[in-house]
Amino acid sequence: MKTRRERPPFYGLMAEFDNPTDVVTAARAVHEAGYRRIDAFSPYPIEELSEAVGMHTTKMSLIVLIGGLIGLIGGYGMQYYLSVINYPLNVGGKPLNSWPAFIPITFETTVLCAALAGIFGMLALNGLPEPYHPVFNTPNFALASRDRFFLLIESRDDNFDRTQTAEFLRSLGPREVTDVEY
Amino acid sequence: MPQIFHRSTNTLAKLSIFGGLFILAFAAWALAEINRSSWNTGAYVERQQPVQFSHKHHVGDDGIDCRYCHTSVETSASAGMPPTKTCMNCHSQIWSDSPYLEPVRTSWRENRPIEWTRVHDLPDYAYFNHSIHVNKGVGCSTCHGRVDQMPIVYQYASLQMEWCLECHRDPARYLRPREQVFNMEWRPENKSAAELQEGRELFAKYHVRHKAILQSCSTCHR
Amino acid sequence: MSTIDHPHDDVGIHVTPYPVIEPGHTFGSVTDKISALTLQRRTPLWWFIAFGISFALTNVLMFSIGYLVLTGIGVWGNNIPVGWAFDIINFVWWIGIGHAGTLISAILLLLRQNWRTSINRFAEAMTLFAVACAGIFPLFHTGRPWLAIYWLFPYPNTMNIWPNFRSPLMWDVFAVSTYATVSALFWFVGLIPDFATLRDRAQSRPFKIVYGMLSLGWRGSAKHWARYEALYLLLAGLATPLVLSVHTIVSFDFAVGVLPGWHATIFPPYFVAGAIYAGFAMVLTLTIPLRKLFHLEDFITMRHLRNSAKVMLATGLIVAYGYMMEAFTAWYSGSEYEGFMMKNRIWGGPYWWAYMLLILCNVLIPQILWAKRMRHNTLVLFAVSLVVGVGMWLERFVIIVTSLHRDFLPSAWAMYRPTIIDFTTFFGTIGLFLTLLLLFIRFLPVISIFEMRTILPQAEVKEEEA
Amino acid sequence: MHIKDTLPALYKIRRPLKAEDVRARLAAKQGKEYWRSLEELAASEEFEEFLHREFPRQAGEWDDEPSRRTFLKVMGASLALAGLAGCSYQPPETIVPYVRQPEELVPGKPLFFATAMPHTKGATGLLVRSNEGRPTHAEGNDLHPGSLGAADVFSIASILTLYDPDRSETVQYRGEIRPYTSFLADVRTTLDALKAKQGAGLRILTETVTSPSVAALLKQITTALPQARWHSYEPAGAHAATQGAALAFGQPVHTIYRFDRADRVLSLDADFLAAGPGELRYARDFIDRRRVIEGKSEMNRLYVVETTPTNTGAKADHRFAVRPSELEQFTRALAVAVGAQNTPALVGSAPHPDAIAAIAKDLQGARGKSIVIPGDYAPPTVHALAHAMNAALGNTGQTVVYTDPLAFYPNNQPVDQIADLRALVGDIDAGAVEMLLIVGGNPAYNAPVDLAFRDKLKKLFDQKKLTAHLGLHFDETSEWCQWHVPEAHFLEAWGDARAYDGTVSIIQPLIAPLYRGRSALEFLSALTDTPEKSGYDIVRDFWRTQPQMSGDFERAWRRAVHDGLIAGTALPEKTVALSASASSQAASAPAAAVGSGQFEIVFRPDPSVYDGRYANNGWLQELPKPLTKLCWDNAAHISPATARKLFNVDNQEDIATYKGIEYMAPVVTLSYRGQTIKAPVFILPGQPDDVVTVHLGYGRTRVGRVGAGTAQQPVGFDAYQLRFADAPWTATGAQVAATADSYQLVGTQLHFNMEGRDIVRSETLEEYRRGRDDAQSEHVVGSDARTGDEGVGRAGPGVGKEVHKEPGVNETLYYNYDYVGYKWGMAIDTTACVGCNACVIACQSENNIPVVGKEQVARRREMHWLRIDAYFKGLAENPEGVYFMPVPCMHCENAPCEPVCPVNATVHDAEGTNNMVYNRCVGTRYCSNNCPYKVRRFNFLRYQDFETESLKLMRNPEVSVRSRGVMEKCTYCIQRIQAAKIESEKEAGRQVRDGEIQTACQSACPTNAIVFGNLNDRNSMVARWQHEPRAYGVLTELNTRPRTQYLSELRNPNPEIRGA
Repeated sequence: MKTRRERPPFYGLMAEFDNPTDVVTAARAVHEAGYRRIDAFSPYPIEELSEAVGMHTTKMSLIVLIGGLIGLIGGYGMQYYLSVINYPLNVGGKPLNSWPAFIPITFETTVLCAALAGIFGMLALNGLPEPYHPVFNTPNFALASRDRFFLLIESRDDNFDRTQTAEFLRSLGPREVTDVEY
Repeated sequence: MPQIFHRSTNTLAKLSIFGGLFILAFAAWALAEINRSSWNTGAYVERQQPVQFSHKHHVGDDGIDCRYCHTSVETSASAGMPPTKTCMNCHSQIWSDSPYLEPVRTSWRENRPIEWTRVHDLPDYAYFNHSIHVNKGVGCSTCHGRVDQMPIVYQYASLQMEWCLECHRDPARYLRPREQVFNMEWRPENKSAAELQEGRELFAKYHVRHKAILQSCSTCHR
Repeated sequence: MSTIDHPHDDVGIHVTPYPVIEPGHTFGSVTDKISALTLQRRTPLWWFIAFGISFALTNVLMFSIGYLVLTGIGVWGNNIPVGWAFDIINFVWWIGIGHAGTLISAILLLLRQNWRTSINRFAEAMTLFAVACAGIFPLFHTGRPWLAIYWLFPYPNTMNIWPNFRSPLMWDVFAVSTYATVSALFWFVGLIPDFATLRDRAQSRPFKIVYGMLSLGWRGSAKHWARYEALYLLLAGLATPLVLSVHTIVSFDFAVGVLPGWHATIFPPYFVAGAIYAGFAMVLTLTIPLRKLFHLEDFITMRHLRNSAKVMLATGLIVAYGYMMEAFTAWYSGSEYEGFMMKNRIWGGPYWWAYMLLILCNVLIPQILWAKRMRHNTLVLFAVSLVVGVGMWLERFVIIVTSLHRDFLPSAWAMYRPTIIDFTTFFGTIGLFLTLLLLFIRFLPVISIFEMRTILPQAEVKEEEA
Repeated sequence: MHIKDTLPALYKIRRPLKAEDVRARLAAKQGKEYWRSLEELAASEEFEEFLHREFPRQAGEWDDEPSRRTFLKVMGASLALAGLAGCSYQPPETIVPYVRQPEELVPGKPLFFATAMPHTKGATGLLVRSNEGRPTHAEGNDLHPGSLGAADVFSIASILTLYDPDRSETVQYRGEIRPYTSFLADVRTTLDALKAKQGAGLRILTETVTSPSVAALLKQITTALPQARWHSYEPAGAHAATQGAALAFGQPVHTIYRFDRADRVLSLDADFLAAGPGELRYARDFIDRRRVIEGKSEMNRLYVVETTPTNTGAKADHRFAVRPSELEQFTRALAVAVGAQNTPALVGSAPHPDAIAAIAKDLQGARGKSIVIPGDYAPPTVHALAHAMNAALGNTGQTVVYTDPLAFYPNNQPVDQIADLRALVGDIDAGAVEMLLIVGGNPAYNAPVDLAFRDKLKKLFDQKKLTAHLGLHFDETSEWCQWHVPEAHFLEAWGDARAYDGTVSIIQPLIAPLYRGRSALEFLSALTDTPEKSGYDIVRDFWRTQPQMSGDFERAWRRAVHDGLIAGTALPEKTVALSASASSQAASAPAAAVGSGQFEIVFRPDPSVYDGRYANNGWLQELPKPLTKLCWDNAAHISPATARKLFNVDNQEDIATYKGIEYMAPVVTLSYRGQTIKAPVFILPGQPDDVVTVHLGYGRTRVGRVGAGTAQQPVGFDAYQLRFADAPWTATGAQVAATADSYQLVGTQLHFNMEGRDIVRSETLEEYRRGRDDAQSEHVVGSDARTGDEGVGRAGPGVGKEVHKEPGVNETLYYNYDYVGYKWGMAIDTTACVGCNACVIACQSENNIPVVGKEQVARRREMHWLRIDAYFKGLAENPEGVYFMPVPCMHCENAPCEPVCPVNATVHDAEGTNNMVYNRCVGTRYCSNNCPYKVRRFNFLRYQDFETESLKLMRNPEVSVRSRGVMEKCTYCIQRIQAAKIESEKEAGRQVRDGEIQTACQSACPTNAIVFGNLNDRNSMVARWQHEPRAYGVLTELNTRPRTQYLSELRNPNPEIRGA
């Protein structure tokens, strides 16, 4: 998180909307207006919204793939090493490297590692857990998990100007626009 | 809407995840170490005996051969513990009135055995046979350490299965000529290429069985 | 995203009279109604009664296990040749039940069956608790659980000995533990936004803090949602083959053996189908009373019940096919042992009654679900789901006990009789299951709130001219 | 289920002997012979005193071998105790070396000592293994004529009796504990009084005496006191044989049969293969002549006429079931047919007339090479006729040899023991008995019921007459004797005994008496002037005077003790002539007619507990009886037809009820001459109709925790209650009535039908000769004789379904392991197996196998590593077989049990044996489920007794003692394999020689039915056997590749007899 760097007086401007359509239109407008340090908040996932705030790819698939590969190689490798190299035992006349019998466990380790990679990847990319966040200072923000939709422009945005930006936001027809304190 | 948490909790929250992982890893490592520590294996722990018998003195200084007391080491599974009579062979003449030896004399007089504390105690399901090891060129000191330097005998090796396997999987590293088996000074392990070469020759010469047999379960467990 | 009365996003073919959610709900009403279930101050009386009973049963389980561990497997009825009995029967039964949850939350998600949203959270919880109950048996059916509990894992030990990765039991260890882990995480990930909702609704500070921690500071950011949705879909994609693999591997416990009645290639598909069968039966067994008690008829509509019924009907037929194929291959193989096994199982042997009951419960009775009237009668559905639950337990009894008790050498044949402890252990796990379930419905949202929001009409972003 | 139901181990159900008890006894100077460990023992000065008393001369000096050895046994005892498997934490141990170590004893190396198990029908020579001074295992003595290296169940199980914690430990006077000296004092005073009357009123009651020194001692006593009388009574004695001999020859003779010379054998109700005398030797000789192997294609032929199924009947080529009342008639008809000397013409008709002619013809075809052998329990006339037939067939002197009587009698005049006992009873009534010493035996329990011996004892007891009983246990007889003196086990005391052929063995002890035991010799010497003379001295002094040991006595003695027998003591042959009166006398005894609705009861000693003397031996109690596989109980055996009649049902299965898994047998009442007992019914095919067989030896009320039943949990029923002095073996005209009750019988096999499966293969000699290859050899398929439903029957060529083929070695995607060096394997010849169970007990003794108790057997949790399967064949009414099949672990090369174990607890070793690593096992039981042979055994509860000290001494230190929760199974006696390998390795790594390793079962087997060895050695016996045309593997179609193979069963029926 941003420390030491002497921070602007307040975090940003938050516009509050009460239906998904408005917030998406607003977000698109803000983005077209050249704002980049923006974010929107909604009670449920809205594909259009994330695109509107300029998010087009998530790296999740890649992360999960890598995790899966690690599990795959690790799983089979472990079984091979332990039953062929480390302590070879004649088990019921089966070959030391009974590869067909090693498949189930390999599969399980693959899935396990993939899933773990995915979940921790998601948390990492989202910067979670993050119990404290400035946006929570927004007065009505509790409704972001109910039926309100919020659009945020951070004060650190290059084009940010307290008054003009606020004006611009109001022009998008929100219920209200509020300052988000640090 | 007021904040529920303070800023600092962000760092804490993130740390706690890694911390958790770290603690788990540490616990695993610690367990493994404890398992192998002498606290668990009993290695390097000197055991008090009813008679303060010093191997250092008898073997190191007097140079008495192991087999003088441990008579059956070449013929039987058990190396054999000397009967009181063995002690009395000498100590009826020398040190015949030393207070240290009173328990021995009592034993002899009252026909009551001396109760020694067991130092090397294998699990009952592991069947170790001294004679075969000695006959195949495994030296006393390989497993028992420099007994000739121990005033009070302690367990030299961990006696854990992985320790047994270390040799059973590659005996050549530890074999020595039969005539050197009871030689305490002999090198504990064949390290240099030449030594290993000798080990391999002895391996063949003494018809030591191959790895597959030596690490078969039935070799040690009945 | 989809809306109501769209004919083709339903497993049924014809236009459906029932919506996924009763009309008239708003984001707010959905949110408030569901979160109220957990946040409301006073707990209903029936909850205390139910909890009391199931908790008592849980203690019976604890006693039984304690006694078992102190005395030995001999307190059960197992013997030679019947080395496995109630222990593994219960294990397979519970694992099977677990499957429905993952199926609903993962597979139906991939199939874009949005009617699942109101029952998936609940079904996933059921999965977790069922797996927890199942997990008890592989451990405590061993003669020396105090060693099995760690010897079954490949860790560098002082004996330098490793597990045998060729053993189906070893596969079980990995499959079940993976399954438990992934389901748990899947479930938790699904809960994060709802925790946030509760955090923002909770009145008392302790609740705020607890839910706040659990929500990991979720704030509904659009970027987060994007990654979240991506992950959720990926997890569903992983969970789907996983859930299939788990019961496949469970069936390997038998299919890999040489025993007539076990050594059958049909087992994996037939076990998976059976698992889903039993799972949906359990879902119905639990949801039908639940929606009544919590007045959730709006969210868990007849459509859900009816669809579950249809799934049961389908899987039930697959299972019936499995029974047929078992008998057929036994005859077709020409192996005298297989042939005898089947004869002994169906009418020759002392356990014929088990097989007959099994056919009655799993094949005959469920056929009444063909009738629409029956599918729409919650009482009938409830009854049938119970019957199927019993039937699926009997299926495992038949497979395990009747195959074992008379195998190759007649000299070794014997009978099996369960003991009291066998029963207390079994019913004890049911107690444990219900206990966990009751705690869940009291303290966590039984329905995924944020997903409910998505299926509301107003959730759609109305696009003006492109 | 109640907690109690889950506590099985017999010694554990009841109070285990606690350490403090022992200390208490030590303090009370009572338990000086019972010590927990060497320390405690050596510490007690009682021991020193006891030592000097037991070995007055030897205690100090060391020149005399045996006594010193005995001494060392004591000192060495308990040095090393077998341990627990899988127990993780070990308490700190101490090492207790000897004070003076014997030179021949090497710690960790077992020693073997020759001794002999005395038995009234002839002693069995034994080699007993001693680990650090603890006798742990008994095997046969190759040099001994009555053993030839084999042993019977009783001798092997005697090890357990030795350590039986229930053995009586103290001398008792009317129930209170007294020192032995006061007993001696009491005897002394009474004796002095009697001396005046030349000992009139002194009575000694013994069992049949086969010990020369005991006989000599008794003679010495009776000569010193002419009026004293020595009676002998043996419940299962060979009375009929003695009388029969008298009938035939007018003089007492003992008959010895030479089966090694016989081609045709006719058994008249004789179970000579499994029940003495000389059964070990007879079985060996008989089977050797029957074994078709390595080109040899000659077989002897066995006809068995019997009144109840026996092992011998099971091996018969032709078996004829007759009622006891018909036996004599049958014999008589046969005697006429073979033209036995002056046999009167047949009165009435005989059963199986057509067979008789054929048998006679067959026997005559083998003059001098046939044997007609009458059973000990057949009536005297049958014996007489048999003698006559043997004479007529020219067998006398060839295959049948006569000698003087084996047993000793007062002034060498064989007496009818029952009459003898009756005389004693009469004298007691007449008040002529002042003092009665009962040396061993248990007459109060096993005397004929009409003699009411127990009441007579009570009478003496109330009259405060001096009565004393010497016994291993405080039993029914001890209860009503003034004095009870604990008897020393034969492994604890010196003695001697005769084998079936008269050869005498010196019985040498391997351990000092664990309890204050006295041998019969020491007990009897109380009546001499040297009351405390040690048995050792008595035996030596006796033999010093004997011709066989003249010359250098010490050398002869050492030799005798070392070899386990005294050379040249076999009874000399003796020629006897049939007395003319013989058969006419026989004729005067007409066959008793049996009224309709009446039954005949056949009494037999039990195959497991004999006449009841082994009732407290857990191994024997749990030993499945050869034909019925029942254990822990005896039962009334009846034929299926009789069962149907008795309970009037159409299918005899209906009479049995199942309570859960328990087979609840219906109970009937047996009434005879006003005596009535209740007995559970067991339906035994081959049993003649209207004949009920009951076995003696059960229903003990006072013996120990194992053998003595309670009202709630009886251990069998007491058949002696129906046994009358004049009808010891068959009661004709008995009543049998069904009752509503049922009783739980437990067995280790409930299904005797092979279901048409290819399990035990059998073929006739003809078929074999025709060179039918095994693939087509007909399987023994048949009906479950107990259910009576008919099976596939004999599948002729073409008729039978095709035999499953074993897949070829290379029909696999995987590679095969090649076993360089050793490749252990076993071969079992089913033709040779007589089902005597010796292997089962030997395995139990060698491998520390626990006893689980009746309720656990009912749950099918018996622990025997080796079982003998029994299958009937043919129709229920007249079945063939049973066919015996010993089933150890098959040690499959592709063992199905191994891949399924999650923790690698059962894997192959490099020599191809299937190892079971107890300490790794977590007990999933998956391996057992996946074992097609079901040879694995699981410790469902803690069956091993870790508390009872004496049982710890018994265990084999070379085998891990398994605790609760682990799987176990046959290991091919891996401990013996390893021991032999280590010895050979030390000799410049030479190979183990063939026959150097003998598994416990193999060495116990009287007929050499089991061979074990290295399959890689083409010349090894096992390799040769496995290449026999008769060799086959069981269930090989599963591609298990069993290392244990079987040789099919061959029968040699007489083509002239139908149904062959």
